Amino acid sequence: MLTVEKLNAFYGKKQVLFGVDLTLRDRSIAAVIGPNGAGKSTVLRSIFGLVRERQGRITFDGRDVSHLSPVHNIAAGLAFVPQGARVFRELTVQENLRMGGYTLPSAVLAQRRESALQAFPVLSERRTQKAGALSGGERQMLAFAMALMLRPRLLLIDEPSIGLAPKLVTQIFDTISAIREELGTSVLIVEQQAQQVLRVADTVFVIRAGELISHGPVENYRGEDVLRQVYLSNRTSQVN
Amino acid sequence: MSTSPSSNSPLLVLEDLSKSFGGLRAVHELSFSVQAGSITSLIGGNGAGKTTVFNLITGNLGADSGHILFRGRRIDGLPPHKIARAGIARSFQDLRLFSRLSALDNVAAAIPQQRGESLLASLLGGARLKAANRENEARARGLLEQLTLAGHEESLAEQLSYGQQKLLGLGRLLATEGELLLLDEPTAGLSPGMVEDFCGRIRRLVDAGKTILLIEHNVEIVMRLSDWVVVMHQGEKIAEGVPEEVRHNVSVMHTYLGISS
Amino acid sequence: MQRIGGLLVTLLAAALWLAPVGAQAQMAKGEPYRIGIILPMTGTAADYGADFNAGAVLAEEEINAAGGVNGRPIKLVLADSKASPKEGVAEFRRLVEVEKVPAIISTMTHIIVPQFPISKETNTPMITVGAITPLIRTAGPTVFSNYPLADDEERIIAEYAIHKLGIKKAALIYENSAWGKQLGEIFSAEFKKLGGEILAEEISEKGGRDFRSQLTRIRATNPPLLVAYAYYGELGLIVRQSEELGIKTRFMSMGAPQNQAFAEIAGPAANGFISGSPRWDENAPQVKAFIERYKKRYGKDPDLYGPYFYDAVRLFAAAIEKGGYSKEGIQKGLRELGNFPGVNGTMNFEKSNVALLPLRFVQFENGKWMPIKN
Amino acid sequence: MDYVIYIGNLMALYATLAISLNLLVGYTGLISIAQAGMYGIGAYITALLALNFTHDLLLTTLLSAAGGVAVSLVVALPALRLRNEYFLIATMGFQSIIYSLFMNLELTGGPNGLWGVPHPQLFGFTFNTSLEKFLLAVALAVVCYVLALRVTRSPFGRLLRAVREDQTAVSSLGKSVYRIKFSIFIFSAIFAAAAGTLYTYSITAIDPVAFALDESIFIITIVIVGGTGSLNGSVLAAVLLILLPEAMKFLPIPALIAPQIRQISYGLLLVFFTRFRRQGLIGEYQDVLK
Amino acid sequence: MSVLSQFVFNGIVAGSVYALIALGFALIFTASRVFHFAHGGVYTVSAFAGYTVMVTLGLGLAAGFATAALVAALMGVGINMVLYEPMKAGNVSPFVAMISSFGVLIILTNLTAIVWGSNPTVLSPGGSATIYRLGPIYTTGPQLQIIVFTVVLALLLWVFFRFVRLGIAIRAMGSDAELAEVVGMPSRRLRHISFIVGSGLVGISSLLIGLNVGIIDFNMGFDIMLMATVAMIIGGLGNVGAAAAGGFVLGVVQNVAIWKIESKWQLAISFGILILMLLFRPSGLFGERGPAA
Repeated sequence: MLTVEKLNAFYGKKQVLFGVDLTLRDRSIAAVIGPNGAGKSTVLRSIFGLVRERQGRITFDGRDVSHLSPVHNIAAGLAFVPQGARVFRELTVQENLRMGGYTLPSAVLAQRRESALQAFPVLSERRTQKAGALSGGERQMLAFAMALMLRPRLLLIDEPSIGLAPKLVTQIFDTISAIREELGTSVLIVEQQAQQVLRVADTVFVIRAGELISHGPVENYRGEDVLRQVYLSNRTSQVN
Repeated sequence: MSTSPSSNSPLLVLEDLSKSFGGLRAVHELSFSVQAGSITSLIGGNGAGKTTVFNLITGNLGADSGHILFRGRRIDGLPPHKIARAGIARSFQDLRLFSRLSALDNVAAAIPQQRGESLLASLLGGARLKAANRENEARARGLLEQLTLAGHEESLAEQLSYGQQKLLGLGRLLATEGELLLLDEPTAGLSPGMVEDFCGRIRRLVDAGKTILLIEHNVEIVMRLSDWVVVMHQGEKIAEGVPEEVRHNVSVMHTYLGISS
Repeated sequence: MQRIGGLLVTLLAAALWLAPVGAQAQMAKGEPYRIGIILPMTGTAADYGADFNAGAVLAEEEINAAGGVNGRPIKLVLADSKASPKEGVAEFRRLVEVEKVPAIISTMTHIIVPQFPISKETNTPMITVGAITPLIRTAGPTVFSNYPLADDEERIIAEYAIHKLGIKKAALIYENSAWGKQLGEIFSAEFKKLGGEILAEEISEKGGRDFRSQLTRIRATNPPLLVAYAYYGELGLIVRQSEELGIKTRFMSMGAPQNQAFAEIAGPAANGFISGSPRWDENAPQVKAFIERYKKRYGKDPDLYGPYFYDAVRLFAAAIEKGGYSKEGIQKGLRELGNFPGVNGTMNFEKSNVALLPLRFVQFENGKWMPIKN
Repeated sequence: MDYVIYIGNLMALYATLAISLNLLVGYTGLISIAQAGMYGIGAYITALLALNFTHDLLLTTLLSAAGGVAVSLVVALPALRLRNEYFLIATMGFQSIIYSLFMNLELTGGPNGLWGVPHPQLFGFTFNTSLEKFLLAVALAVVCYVLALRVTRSPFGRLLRAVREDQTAVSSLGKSVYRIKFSIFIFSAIFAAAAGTLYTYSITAIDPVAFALDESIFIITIVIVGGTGSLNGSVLAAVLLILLPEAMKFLPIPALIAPQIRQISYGLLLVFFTRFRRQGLIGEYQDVLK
Repeated sequence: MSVLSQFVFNGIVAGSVYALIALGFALIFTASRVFHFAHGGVYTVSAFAGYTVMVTLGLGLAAGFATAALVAALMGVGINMVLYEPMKAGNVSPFVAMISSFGVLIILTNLTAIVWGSNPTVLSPGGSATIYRLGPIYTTGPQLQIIVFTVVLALLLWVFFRFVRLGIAIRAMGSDAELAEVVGMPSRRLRHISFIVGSGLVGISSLLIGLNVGIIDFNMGFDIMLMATVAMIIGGLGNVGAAAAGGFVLGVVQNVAIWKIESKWQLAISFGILILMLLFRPSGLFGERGPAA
């Protein structure tokens, strides 16, 4: 459903991505892994239109979305969960959910908000609290819930594990898995902690220094040695 | 855990350093030391607190508790420029070049103890000032040349390519004559060829008597360059040792790579 | 076709509107006599400028309509001091050197004082209007004032309060400007000299709109008399806000409130307000005629100083007629005018450079300033 | 002739004020709108000295400069802790407080200001014509320009621009950002105060209005129009912005609205240069703060 | 005691005026991060536009207020379109927009003087206000109206910012502009709306304040903007309710200080407070975030 061809991205003069290709099947979870600073987040941000200096072709459901801004990507069925459990800290949980569904008609919005609160009981308990007062895990849940308000067909998630305790990380990835099961949403997820994401992903893309260095079904990446190679050894290694 | 790589007294010592932001423990009871003439690397995932450690060392942040000793003298609590003058120079992840200054000025600005660096001296002028300026500029030119930036002296920093900007950042760092260099991701964003070039330069710096503390994501480089590696996770040190040791350390696999056996 | 017709009508109307200018030119021919006038036209004191200019322009128009001076028209050259001394000095020099005016009308104490040396240097006669600083008296032979200075005016007002009203205690509020401060301080000194006591002394900012805190301080002293020196806008608000704060007192000031806008702003609270100024006797025929003409031209009553600017232009015109169109001639002419019939009374510069007019006290009653019956 | 000389005198004074402010705004990235306050400090000290003690040019200038230094210390100590717009708003606060002091202290004559300042003397010579005073103002502007040029071309000047670009990086090089900012703040105040001295001598009577907030805004307008970071630009813009309203007086605009039209054109200049030509007439770069 | 209570009340009246101006100013700042000094110019022009319809044309109070609000809203959004939006797109520092805004203030002020003259214009004649006495405190109808209006408006804005999607969105945009883009908010349009609402409010306020004072004049936008800035800093930047509260605090402090200090120092006191706030509590009395460098 999503294909990315020859994606280059720049921050000012600095080229961050060098001809990255990705494909994602419907209702699948794909993981983009790789060491820090490899440009993983930039892949997501470029797809979503937050990085404006980008080249290459991105198609979603057969439609060219290469040059769309976030607003239009949302309309096309994408949603993005940024890094760092980013929520509107000065807004309450409920308000954040409302903002997540900013583009929806109010009746739908109210109904979706209720179901979001049901789906995330933690949030329901704290619906009138400021998001800034939530714990890191709760904020990450809220960020998911916000993105899901729009019932996107494709969810882009940027490093959900950052700053979270291991137990919470497990929970987060279970949630992602559940989202796919229940809502049929495809997920493209960027993660630095490989082990966890590999538990839920179907496909894996490995990025290093802005280049795609390997990709394949998740089974190929399950061994420790493979990962060690990916992360710790020189860049020419091929996995599949 | 193995012992330190050499028995000399360490150049830099961090003792039980802690720093929180609000409720977030960015650095927690962190201790390690950096031996003179070595390359020590600080690794860990995003948000592990590495850059915070740099900011604590350079005085850009004040520690909540703990001490930092440089050449056996406490430097925690000193303002950043005094720490820099004591001999600790740093580079920044986002370079922080003086964008609209020429390459030459970027490097020349960093030369320590210049005559004419104070308002009064610059007003008074004089032949000695001129001579000193000439000398400093010559030095800056020399550094630019070493960094293959000859011919770009008058270009504004913002006009250089990213790779050149990284080199310029290194030039500025070297001009400070600091003994301990803190490098924050020196190879990030560089082409493979340039990464090699940088590694070579870093090695040569040590040969020339500098000491280096490195934050680096490229583990391969870390393994190749470092004499000593400190691994951080969520503000705490979870392992340290020579590269091979760290590579096989279980808890590093566990937390840093997210591999839970 | 219709649109072109409309355009023609508009043009015709414009031509008719402009017609009086042509008519004037028929009466007064030749190179005009130029008189400089420096007013605060922009900035916080721009309301002064607008009123002052209105008075002066009326005189210009009337003189020219009546055939000018020696058959030649007069022309006012307006300059903006922005109420800033720096500009005032620049404009004075420009008027003298570039615009070649041999006479200048200027106002506001802090503007005119730095102009004195230039007036002296360039031997350019200036008439100051409404700038009440006693410094004018000693500013040299080129500086004239057709309005009494504060040391005279405020002394008489203080005397009036003590002797006529029999009030020995007063609160004082004055505009925080050179003008207001001098009026206030001279009144205060004279009032104390006569055995009076100042219960409270407050300032009001020019352009200020909320004087309640100052008035609340004044209210605490429960004064039988509140002497207020401010221009009519602020003065109206002071009276109005006094009433709103429940201050029951008698108000007194110089001539600033004798103005229609003041009456509107202050409202009935101004009843009993006593104003002393060298202002007209409304029953005098020439005064009635002037007010009529002014109202016809501007659709409102003249302010306090407008008639003095009107007179200043006429004084210069008369001086040109008498002494000739030169700096020396105009100075000489002014001194030799004898008893010049100003709107508000007879002016004479024979002995002093300040025209002394007697003060007249009026009281506000039901929307009008009425002579005080004694 | 005196009119032209006087206008020239103003140009020279404003060139001095603009150059000294440009060192803060354009070189160091400190957007101050307290320059008229510093200018006023010099003017008032001079007037008080000349009226009561001495009208020796050198002495009054030096003491005014000392006053400028003292006041700039009071302003700089707290204000330099703030950045960008907050520094700007703090200097606006100080500007207003200084104005309020001029307006309300007994010492400064309150709204009356101070009158009758005698002509300045130097080694027995009295400057009593407009031309002589104009030459003094030009001399000050030249000294200010030359010293400013020297400063900006020195290693210290390099540090000023480095501070503008990135303060954290400057301190990481072992240079005290605070010392750098502080020195230039004082330097700037000295020249503003000296301009105040000459202003007092040329106009002989001063009052608070001349040193109000709009005066500060006018000076920063000169800097912006000329180009932040360009000394020549400041001189050029001082000449043009003093000349423009004077020149407009010769245009056939109805007398009653001409003054407002001049104010409007000044506002339009501000908008034009901030919107379409941020480098100013001959400035070196677009934006003071990034 | 009676004097003090009157001072406090004076402060509340003055504070409600500051609050009214600060509300729109802060609303616009929240959405666009611009110190919109031209707000003072919009305030002035809209008051005169309202005056023209209400008094000169005699079309009544409602028409006057409607005109003032409309004129103000159009001017506000116009300034944003022509000036701030292109600057934002060009990544210009807020300082430049601030200076530009000063320029617009100068232009609007002098245009008003040309069109409506520089004399104070009487909006409500003296004696038209009913005077009330509440214990030791004297007040008038228009004063009570203005206080009630300010409180109601602050409450309405509170409701708007708490419960209306648009209001929450504007807060969200102020809190995190990039995240606002991520969830698909039309940022440009939201800023336009903020300018329309903030300016429209100042249009209404201008007539209300004019009716209370009695007169309006071309120069009234300058001082009020200085005070609104101080109010916003005292209250806390980027928070509309805090700015309004800051206005009240400023008004009360200014007036109560006069109880013991000579009134001529009122301005200096206000700016002294400004500087103390910037130094020691940059996040304001009621704000959450400060001007962290």
